[in-house]
Amino acid sequence: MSVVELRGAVALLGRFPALAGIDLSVEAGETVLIQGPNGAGKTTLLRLCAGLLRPTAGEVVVLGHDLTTERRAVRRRVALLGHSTGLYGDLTVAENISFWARAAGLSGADAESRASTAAGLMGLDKRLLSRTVNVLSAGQRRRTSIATLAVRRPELWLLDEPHAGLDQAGRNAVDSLISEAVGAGATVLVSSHELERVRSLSPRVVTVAAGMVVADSSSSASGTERDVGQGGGPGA
Amino acid sequence: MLVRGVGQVRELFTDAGLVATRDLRIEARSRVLLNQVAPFALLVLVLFGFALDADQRTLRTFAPGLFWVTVLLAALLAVQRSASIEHADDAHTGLRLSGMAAASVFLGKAAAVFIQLMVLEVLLTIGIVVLYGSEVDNPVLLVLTAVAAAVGVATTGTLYGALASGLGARDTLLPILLLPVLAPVLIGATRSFDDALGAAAVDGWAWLGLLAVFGLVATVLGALAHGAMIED
Amino acid sequence: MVDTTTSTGSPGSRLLGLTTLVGLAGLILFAFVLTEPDVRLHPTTGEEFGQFDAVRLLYLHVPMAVLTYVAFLTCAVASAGYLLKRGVWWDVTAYASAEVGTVLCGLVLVTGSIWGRPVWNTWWEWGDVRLMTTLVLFLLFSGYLALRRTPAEPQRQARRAAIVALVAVLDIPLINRSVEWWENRTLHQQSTLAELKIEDLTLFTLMLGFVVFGLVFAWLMLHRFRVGWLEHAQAGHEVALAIAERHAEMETLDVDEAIGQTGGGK
Amino acid sequence: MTHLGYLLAGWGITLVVFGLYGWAVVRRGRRMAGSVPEGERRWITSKGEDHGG
Repeated sequence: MSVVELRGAVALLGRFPALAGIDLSVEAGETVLIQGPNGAGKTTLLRLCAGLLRPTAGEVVVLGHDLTTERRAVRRRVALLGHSTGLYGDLTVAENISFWARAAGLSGADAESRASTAAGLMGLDKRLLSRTVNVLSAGQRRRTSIATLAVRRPELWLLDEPHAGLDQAGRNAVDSLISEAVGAGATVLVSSHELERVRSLSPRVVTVAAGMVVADSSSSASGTERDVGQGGGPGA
Repeated sequence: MLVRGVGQVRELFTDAGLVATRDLRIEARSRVLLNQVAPFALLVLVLFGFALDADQRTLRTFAPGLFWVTVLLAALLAVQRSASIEHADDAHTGLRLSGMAAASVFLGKAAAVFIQLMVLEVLLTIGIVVLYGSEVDNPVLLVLTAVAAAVGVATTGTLYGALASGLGARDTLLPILLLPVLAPVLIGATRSFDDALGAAAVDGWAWLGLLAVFGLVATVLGALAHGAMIED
Repeated sequence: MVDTTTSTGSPGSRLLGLTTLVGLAGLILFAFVLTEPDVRLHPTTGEEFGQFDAVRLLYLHVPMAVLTYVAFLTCAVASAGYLLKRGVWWDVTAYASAEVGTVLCGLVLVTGSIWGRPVWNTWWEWGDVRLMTTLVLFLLFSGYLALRRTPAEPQRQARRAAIVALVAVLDIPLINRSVEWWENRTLHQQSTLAELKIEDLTLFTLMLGFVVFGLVFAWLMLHRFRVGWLEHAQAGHEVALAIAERHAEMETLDVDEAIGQTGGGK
Repeated sequence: MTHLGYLLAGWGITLVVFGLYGWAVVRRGRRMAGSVPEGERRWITSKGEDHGG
């Protein structure tokens, strides 16, 4: 079953076509690395899959829902790690994680146990948990942010440069989070400039440029090289 | 069907409680209302005193109007603060993805603003009693008016705060959008206070009815409109 | 006919515009020349009283006031339609009627004030229900236009504007009620049309005013709607061009270099 | 004629405002129309129903 199915999808930021007709199909349990130059549309692609944007043309089906009409239905089942952390600066790390756990519909003990698991996974120790987010470093915030997503155990992870700003331990934590999620049956889309690091996790590399898929390692024989201008093609 | 409906309503209020607690906890930590908005409101009362020539009889006559103008000005700040909590670090995207109903978020945030406004109104009541020499004739009417008006201001304010945020020039846009809508609240609450403080002979209870209608309509509409606004 | 392709005019709108201009000329003729001033004789003292020639302002004030409400109501209906159906047509109609309505509303306030000075002996009457409601309405829709003019993602803005318009119109009864109770006096009800010595010609002129300003309203709406539609079409056209541009961009882009293929990332 | 000043002001302001506003709208339309390809100009494709605006 394919978890993400895009056919000629166009998404606008204002009047700018950040995605200019993109084709992509991702099967359940896959890990896909999205790479491409700055401004290629990687972030928009992930936001589109999360149901935050309305496709203006083409077809977008995520987790069996057509996102032209049913964007709400997928939102609870995906997790999107964006550029901003989505944390409340005046709350502590623990309060943030617990809030987002409850916001995802978990209750009481369930929320707390998942919160502590997620915090452990991201290497957030007791001392850190009781600090307010305002005093944290950028890397610590990023870890907290990932933990707030992990509590929800999403079916589809959309990670926008998850390694950015993290130290070595943090990067390793992200990697183990990804493999754990995949082990549990989730699907992961990662955009990253850390090519070598992510490539060890994902056999499939999709290259995006100018709002389109220009190469997809799964569709070419060698699995690593790509032919610019052929892979995705303008679907619109 | 019915069971599902009950479950949904319970979820609506649980989630609203979650959001309200969070906003109030943030306020308890940051003390923006207590350290900035409340002093600002008292300052406005003092400025009115200067502007109106320090004659306590004049001040007492106009105390209800001055009180509610001050509340509206302070409410603008409270609403802006409430909206900026979500937008400071893009938490509203997380809320959209959380699957929580937009109505829950709206009710929760409005409830938090409501409680903060009530605190503000208590302080301002003390303010006009001490500074303007107002006397409370009818405490029941006073309290009910304060509550009904605060509901209207908090719900409308929350809706418009969310509406103006995420647009350019939101700080200047909010007052011109919000204040005209609140004109009936200003008139109604002032008239009702006229009665409760004995400043003028009017029927405060009729005005309270108007405020109650406004509060009710604003709550229901706000919950619906908030959904229409962010559910895209 | 030459520049049909580069303006919002069309044969239909030209005919409408021409009719409107003729109508306006006719209205002025009736309002200033053919009708009598409002002069009444006091039954006991025999003194002259009434609005005298100031009544001639009503031939434009009253129709415009009614059309203001028509415009804002149109805006509310179109806004509701937009929220339900999400069609561009609704959005463009809402914006057009709000803008035309605000212009009308401003003129109603100005002409009302000018008329009130000689008749009520005051530029402004705080206790008057319709006056205050109209003023608040004007402020509400000024806010609406301000919202419309802030740069934002088009659909998000359309949605928010629709909510503002609906709230504004639903607020009208409450404003009306509160002002009515606020001061129990209204000059409007004492001294407007009900008391006028309505003769056939006066009535006819007033009706003519409704028709003529209805035409003015229709002409403005028509053109303003077309401008809104053009804006929308232009945005769509721009997007289509931008998509084509992006496709072309890809041909020239050296993806490998940009993502640092050989170096293994930065 | 009594109140001539008021009459002239009221009618004058109204006509001038309508004139200016109408002119501004038409000018805006003219500028806009040039940048839209012919096929997308609505009133050319739909003939009779434009009056409803």
